[in-house]
Amino acid sequence: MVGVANVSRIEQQSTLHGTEELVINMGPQHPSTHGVLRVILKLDGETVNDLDCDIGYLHRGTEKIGENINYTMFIPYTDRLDYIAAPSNNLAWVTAVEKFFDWEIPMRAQYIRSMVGELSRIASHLLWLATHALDIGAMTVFLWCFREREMVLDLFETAFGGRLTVNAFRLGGLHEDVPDKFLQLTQEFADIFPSRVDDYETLLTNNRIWLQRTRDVGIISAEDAMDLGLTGPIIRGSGVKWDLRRAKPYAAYPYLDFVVPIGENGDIYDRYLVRIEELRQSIYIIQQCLEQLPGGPVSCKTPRTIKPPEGEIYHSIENPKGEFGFYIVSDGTTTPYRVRIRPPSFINLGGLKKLCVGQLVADVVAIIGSIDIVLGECDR
Amino acid sequence: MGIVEGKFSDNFITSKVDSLVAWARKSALWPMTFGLACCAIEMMASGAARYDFDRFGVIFRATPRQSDVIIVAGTVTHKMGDAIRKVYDQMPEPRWVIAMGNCATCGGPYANYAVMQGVDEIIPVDVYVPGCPPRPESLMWGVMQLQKKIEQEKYIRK
Amino acid sequence: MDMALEVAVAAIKIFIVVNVVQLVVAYMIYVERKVIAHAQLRLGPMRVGWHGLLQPIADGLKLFLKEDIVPDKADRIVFVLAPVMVLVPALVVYAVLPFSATFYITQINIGLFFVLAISSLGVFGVVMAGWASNSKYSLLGALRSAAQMLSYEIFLGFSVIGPLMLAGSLNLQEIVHAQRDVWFVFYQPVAFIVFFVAALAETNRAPFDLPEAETELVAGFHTEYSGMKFAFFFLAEYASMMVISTIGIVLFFGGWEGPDFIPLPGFVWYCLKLGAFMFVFIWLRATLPRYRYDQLMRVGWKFMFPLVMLNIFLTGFLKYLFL
Amino acid sequence: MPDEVVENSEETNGAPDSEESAEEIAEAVKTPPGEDLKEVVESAFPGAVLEQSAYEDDEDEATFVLDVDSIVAVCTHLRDHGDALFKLLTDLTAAHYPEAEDPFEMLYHLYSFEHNRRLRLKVRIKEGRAVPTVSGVWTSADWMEREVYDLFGIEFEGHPDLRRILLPDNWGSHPMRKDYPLEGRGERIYTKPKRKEIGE
Repeated sequence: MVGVANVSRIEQQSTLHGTEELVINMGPQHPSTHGVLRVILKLDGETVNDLDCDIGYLHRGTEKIGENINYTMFIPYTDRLDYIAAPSNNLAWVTAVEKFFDWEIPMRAQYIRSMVGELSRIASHLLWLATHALDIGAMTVFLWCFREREMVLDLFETAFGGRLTVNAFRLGGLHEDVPDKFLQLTQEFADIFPSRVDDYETLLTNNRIWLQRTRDVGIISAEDAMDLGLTGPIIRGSGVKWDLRRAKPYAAYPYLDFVVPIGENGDIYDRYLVRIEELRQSIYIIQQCLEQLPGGPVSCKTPRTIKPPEGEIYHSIENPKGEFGFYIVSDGTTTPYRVRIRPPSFINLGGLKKLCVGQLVADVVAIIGSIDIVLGECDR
Repeated sequence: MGIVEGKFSDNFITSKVDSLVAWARKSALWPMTFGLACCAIEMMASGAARYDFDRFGVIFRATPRQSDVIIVAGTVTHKMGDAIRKVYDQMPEPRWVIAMGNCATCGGPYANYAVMQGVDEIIPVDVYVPGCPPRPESLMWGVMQLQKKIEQEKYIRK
Repeated sequence: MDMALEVAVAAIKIFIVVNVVQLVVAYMIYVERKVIAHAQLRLGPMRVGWHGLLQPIADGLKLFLKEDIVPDKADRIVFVLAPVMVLVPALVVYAVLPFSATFYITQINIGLFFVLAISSLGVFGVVMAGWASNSKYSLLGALRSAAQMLSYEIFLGFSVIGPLMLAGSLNLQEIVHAQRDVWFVFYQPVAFIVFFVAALAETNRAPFDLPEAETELVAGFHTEYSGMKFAFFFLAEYASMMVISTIGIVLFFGGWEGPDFIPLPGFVWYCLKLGAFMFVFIWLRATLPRYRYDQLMRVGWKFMFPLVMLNIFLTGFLKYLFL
Repeated sequence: MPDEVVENSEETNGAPDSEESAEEIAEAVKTPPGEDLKEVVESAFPGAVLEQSAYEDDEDEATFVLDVDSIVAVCTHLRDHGDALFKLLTDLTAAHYPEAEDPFEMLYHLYSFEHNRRLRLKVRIKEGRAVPTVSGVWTSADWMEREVYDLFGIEFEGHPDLRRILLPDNWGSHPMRKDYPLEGRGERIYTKPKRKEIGE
């Protein structure tokens, strides 16, 4: 066998004989680790005393691939990083590469990019809600969320032809204009979706069991969140009003109105509320995009070969999971010299230990769910 | 099953018994939830409301001991290979494997140092489902292909 | 001669009941899949037989034909014994359950006591399974299960005391007769609530399905079980669900007796009530999230226990005053 | 058709300051980006910033090259100083330039919530040289340094738990180095790839 599981820190310190602690291994095949995460827990009864993550089971060498193919060819690979919100990743890559050039991206393309970005945020948050609720045992929410997620995937299919990995954007704009039917269906979706969010909230927000399972569990303060590098809904759940769509606006976000929701306590429940509110805000943004959508071309004139000048840039966007960025070093050829993906899941997962120690086993599952990781982008 | 397996000649009764066994096995295919990457999301979608795998009697089980088929959904890295083999070994006979998606079939777009070029390097695969990722319909097609395959297998006949 | 005849009749009844129960339990699983599917906007089994009606048979046959694995490190004897230990008590209890005025296997004076005593034996099987599997998930599942079943056994036991005091008998048939006019659920609503919650916990159903919390403990105490042994656990779970439901019906909803103005046989009434009960079980599973272990215990000991004690005290007091 | 930035009643942390006067913008163009931050660093550690650059004078791409020994002190200073407050270590990574004198480049991307700006720190090191860990400054550096160790083979002094994170323990080599091939395992002798450029 070529690969072996890494020896975890907990297993290394195997002074377990004679103690009453139990080492339990969750994953890499485990229903609630959201993929192939392996978590090693040291338990005292049902309380977690120590925790170690073993990741890399999905390390696919995406960065290395990026350094061997050209800028356009890399777009489909970004789809497969955070595969739950693929268009968002495309957006991060194309905006990052476009930073090398002074192209003027047409407004229509920018609006469609924002709109599709928000749709992918909805898709991602829906999958998060589905699996998070399933982890805590609410089975029906899972299927309800998937119903709406299918609607979003249908929209992607109408516009770009793919369901999950859509390869939505191109350097300089879009591949081609979206069909009218896409706009029409998006309008229908935007009309229907808020009531569906109400449905989820009926099942969960005031559910006593849900409250007991999520309130005051997995608390993280704002200072700690910054120290641990947590981004996205987690840091907002801890009360830091920081959203890259506002702080460093990209695409059409400078022209769009939305509220950045924040939490107070930084527990699982606050992160839940933040994400639910983000669902509503996304719909609000989409509606604005549909109203304001200008006409015109969807792509600027780009050279046949994308050859950025020498230099290095870092650009990041607000992915559903957090700050998702690319650090690109160009050596003036068609192939990037260095591609670094700034993975929100990877860094957010680094905070898992801080969140989990002292909690119960059942909470670990809930906390992993509330961090909202996706292993494709965590391991890259 | 072991005592009677492959012991009888081909006749009316044994073929009927075989078809009954095949019917039971193909009607209750319980896959193990073994999501690795992107394809896992489509696998979940297959179990969800629109595609509803439960119609075929397919319900996802969490433990390998109680499952009949392992759907390898996603990229198999060298690091993961060991775990997959272990899980496969834990499954009771008869067991089947569906390689879902290009990565599990042949490595897909990831031709590099970390990725195993197809899950058939470590476990025998019955059905390959192409796509990156395959749509839930494709996965359903894969399951139905597997059902056809099970129908043709012989159990108590030689 | 009479003795032999009696034994023969009893044997036939046992045969019928055990087989029918197995079949009904198998179809209970089918119904559950269907109901949950419809709650989740799906169809559920459709392809195996008309609307998937043959699904339980296919499932059962497949499990029967599956390789039976005993893990290498497992304690072999205990491992094999555990599923039997779970299923047998669940079925033995049917000996005293009244299905109608005339159809029951036997009628003993300590019927309810017998039910409670035998059904609590099931927890031994669970603990054995968890221990013998030699797997940490199984062990944790079994520990949770044992703790949960034992503590909720107590509330279950206390909650039936209220109706017992009203009926004045442990004989299940007599309890049914005592409710000819008014169901005890109207006299004893608090006892019924406690009974119902305890019943959910006792049978490891949502929102108390911690022992087999799939997302935390893979499949709980039966993680390592495959094939027929796993089917035993599955059958036992649903069989004990039916037992608990029957007890609930007998104690609080007048058993097989229906209102006089609707002339239906007692057995039909029993089935209707059982169906309603089971539907609520399934409905809850489709709706509620899961409790955490410590919360479950807290709910039990800090809330249910005082409540049920208060109920017993009040019942006794009122009965002393008015009857 | 939107012509203007929508003004929100909501005060957002770190929103682009639209009231920045024209003079300030003109001033910013004159001085290279990150000049004020350089002053912040130099005030405590004179001569610490060896080089200063920025891609196309973009404020967010301000880059300082530091000496390897001063990195922890400078990072702590940048985190705590009132004009910097780089409380978020956005990213920590490395790059490999096999032909350069100092083949490895450590990269620290910092972000300040208060001032809504980014800063990139660079440290150039030789093969085999260990870098002091910044995991004491930002806890988030823990995993990212493990990743750099895993993929580049750069060691970190004082790191609490330096193990491979993505690849198996027995992997043996470091795949993100330029002399490591895309397929196969193990470093090879590095030759600059001769690519036929598309369109040439």
